[in-house]
Amino acid sequence: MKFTILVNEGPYQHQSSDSALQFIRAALEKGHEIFRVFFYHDGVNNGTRLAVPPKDDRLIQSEWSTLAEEHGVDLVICIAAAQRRGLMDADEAKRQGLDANNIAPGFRISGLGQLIDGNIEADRTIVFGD
Amino acid sequence: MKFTILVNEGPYQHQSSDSALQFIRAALEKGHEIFRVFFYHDGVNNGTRLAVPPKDDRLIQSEWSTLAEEHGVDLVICIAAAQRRGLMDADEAKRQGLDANNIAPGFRISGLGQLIDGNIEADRTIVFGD
Amino acid sequence: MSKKFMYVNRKAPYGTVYALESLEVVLIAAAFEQDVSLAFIDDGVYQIAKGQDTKGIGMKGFSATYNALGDYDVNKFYVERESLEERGLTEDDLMPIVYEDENDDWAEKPSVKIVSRAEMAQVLSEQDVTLSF
Amino acid sequence: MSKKFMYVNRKAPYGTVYALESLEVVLIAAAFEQDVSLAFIDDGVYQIAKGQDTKGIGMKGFSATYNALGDYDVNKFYVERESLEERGLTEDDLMPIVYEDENDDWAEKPSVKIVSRAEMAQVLSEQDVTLSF
Amino acid sequence: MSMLHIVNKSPFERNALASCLGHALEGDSVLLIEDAVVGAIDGSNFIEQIKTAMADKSVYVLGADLAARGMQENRVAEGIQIVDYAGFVDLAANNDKTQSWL
Amino acid sequence: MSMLHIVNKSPFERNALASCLGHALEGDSVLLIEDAVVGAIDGSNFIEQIKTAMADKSVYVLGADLAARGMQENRVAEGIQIVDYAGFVDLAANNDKTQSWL
Repeated sequence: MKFTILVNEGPYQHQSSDSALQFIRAALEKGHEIFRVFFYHDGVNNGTRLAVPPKDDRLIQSEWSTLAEEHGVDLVICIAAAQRRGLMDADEAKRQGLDANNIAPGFRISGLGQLIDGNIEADRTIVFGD
Repeated sequence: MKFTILVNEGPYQHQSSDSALQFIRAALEKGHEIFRVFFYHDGVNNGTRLAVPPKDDRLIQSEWSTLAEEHGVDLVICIAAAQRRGLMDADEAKRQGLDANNIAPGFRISGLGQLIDGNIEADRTIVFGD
Repeated sequence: MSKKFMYVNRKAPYGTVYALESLEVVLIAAAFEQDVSLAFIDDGVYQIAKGQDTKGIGMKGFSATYNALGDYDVNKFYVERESLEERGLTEDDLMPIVYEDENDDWAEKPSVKIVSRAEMAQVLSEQDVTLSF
Repeated sequence: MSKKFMYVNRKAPYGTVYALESLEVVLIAAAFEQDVSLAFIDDGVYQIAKGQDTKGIGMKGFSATYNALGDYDVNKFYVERESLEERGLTEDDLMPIVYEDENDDWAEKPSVKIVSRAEMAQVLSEQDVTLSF
Repeated sequence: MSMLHIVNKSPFERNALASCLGHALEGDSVLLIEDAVVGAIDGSNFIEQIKTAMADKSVYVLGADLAARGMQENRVAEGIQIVDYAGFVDLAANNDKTQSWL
Repeated sequence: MSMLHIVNKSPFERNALASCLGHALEGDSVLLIEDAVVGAIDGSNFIEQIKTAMADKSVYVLGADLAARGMQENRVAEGIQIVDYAGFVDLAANNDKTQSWL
């Protein structure tokens, strides 16, 4: 079965990122397909590569990158939500005249159409948020 | 009267940044002193310079920088909360071996002691959050 | 492939960004030519309250956008009667959101349908994709 | 200058980061030699529930830290009786948090004091700085 | 030694205002801001709790947040005082301390 | 055409679970995750509403979230089924659709 996952909150502040990661790993283990993970609202903050949490804690942002690398999961950050909150890839930073970018490996920035497309293509959409 | 302000949520997602800004401007207008604004939890995300919201919307992060520039308000971001969430200044980024930083002008990154110190020095502490 | 999309709005506007960013999704969904409905439950009814004036809080108001949704064939606004009543509100407190019915000589019709909680439960159960923010 | 600091905890742990990051503030406040109290109201009582096991959710547990606070002279844990009762909990569900009383030959004493809602209101009113997250 | 209690959540969505009213003391002030302003509307299910509290406490609501949510000032229950941000600052200064019920 | 309702907020803090139970239909399933697991504890003020719902709906609770909050499985009210993340996935797959009550 194909799942699209929507993540509406940033890492650490709410458990939603952790719950989504656990759900996705369990789904992959059972042989399901994760069609797409879409990050909206503060969820875009999952995609930063500048996080350095305490050594004895999990690094949520890296866990997403690992998921993309090992399972080819499509991690899409909403561009409008990202612009409000300061999550940038190299192209978008350049286009906006900014001097830095902060996106983590495995994430891509795109439009809300990618969410709707994911909802249409997947058998189920599961929403994690506050 | 001296106020210390604590902001616990990031910009846009919750109204807390907007409310805090309105409170601070009204307090300054009345001749009160803002001893410090401390950003904790997702509040640290107020301090990014990479945000580019729609042209017809407010740019909350810049409003903070303006406040620091025009009124000398001390804007302090909690280092531990910032590390979890990927908010970095040049020094801290270098120390952590990161290739970029994203802090906005007027903010500084420091420890939680700055919050307690602010609570002790100010006549009132006002908390804005979720 | 067309699916029935339901956007469930249960939170007041402006205190959080969910109402605004939910609306941005609805606008995009409409462009995908899906069957789109909106549910206003609990404090969500405040999203379509009339007379919203955001000057004082320094934020951009976006309530006019709900009225523009009719042009994108988004004209099913289900509002829960019990949610209004619990808050001391009536239908008169809501914006008069309308659309032009292309199957009825472009007659102007109301987009808002007030339903009971039981009817809302039924509407929610008939969707393919339910998004909540 | 010493002030009376109260940390009000009203949310369950792990669903949000507030409990953990609140604890980090308490540890720092203790180093400033202020008079520090903690209030556990509403779902906040779950922060000091015993037997917390976070392996299954992949998060770091931090409940042991509450027990270490006694070493920093943080030993006033006010827990609201009504909040426990509403949740089907009793004092037996809480961790046995203790401190050593330097004024009583280092005798081990309980840090947790169960108070009524009325008593809690009184305690809250006696503080100089009240922080809630 | 009066306290200003600040509540920013709708009493229909969260227990913050109920918890606040359960702990505020005689002579205290309660200010409703952000989404909490919907608790001030007359005829709502929650208004009796606020009226009870007003027997010995003062209740305020931030006008700018009311207007944003489409509520005219005449919708506010009698006895609740409407303030602007300057009034919010005064309340914070004139009470001895503050507590935000987050 | 059954629905899986997912609730992640404590029923003592927010109205999400109450609103969910007011809209779930016969044959639906309700899964409590994250802070919502505290609603499954026997003897709590909220448990009667859940027991009423169980007359014609199934209620589940995520075991990992229970354990994190210090609650042993024997504290869960009778009739509520404890699942792990794999069980969460099965519930999502075996119901026709899902709704998160955020």
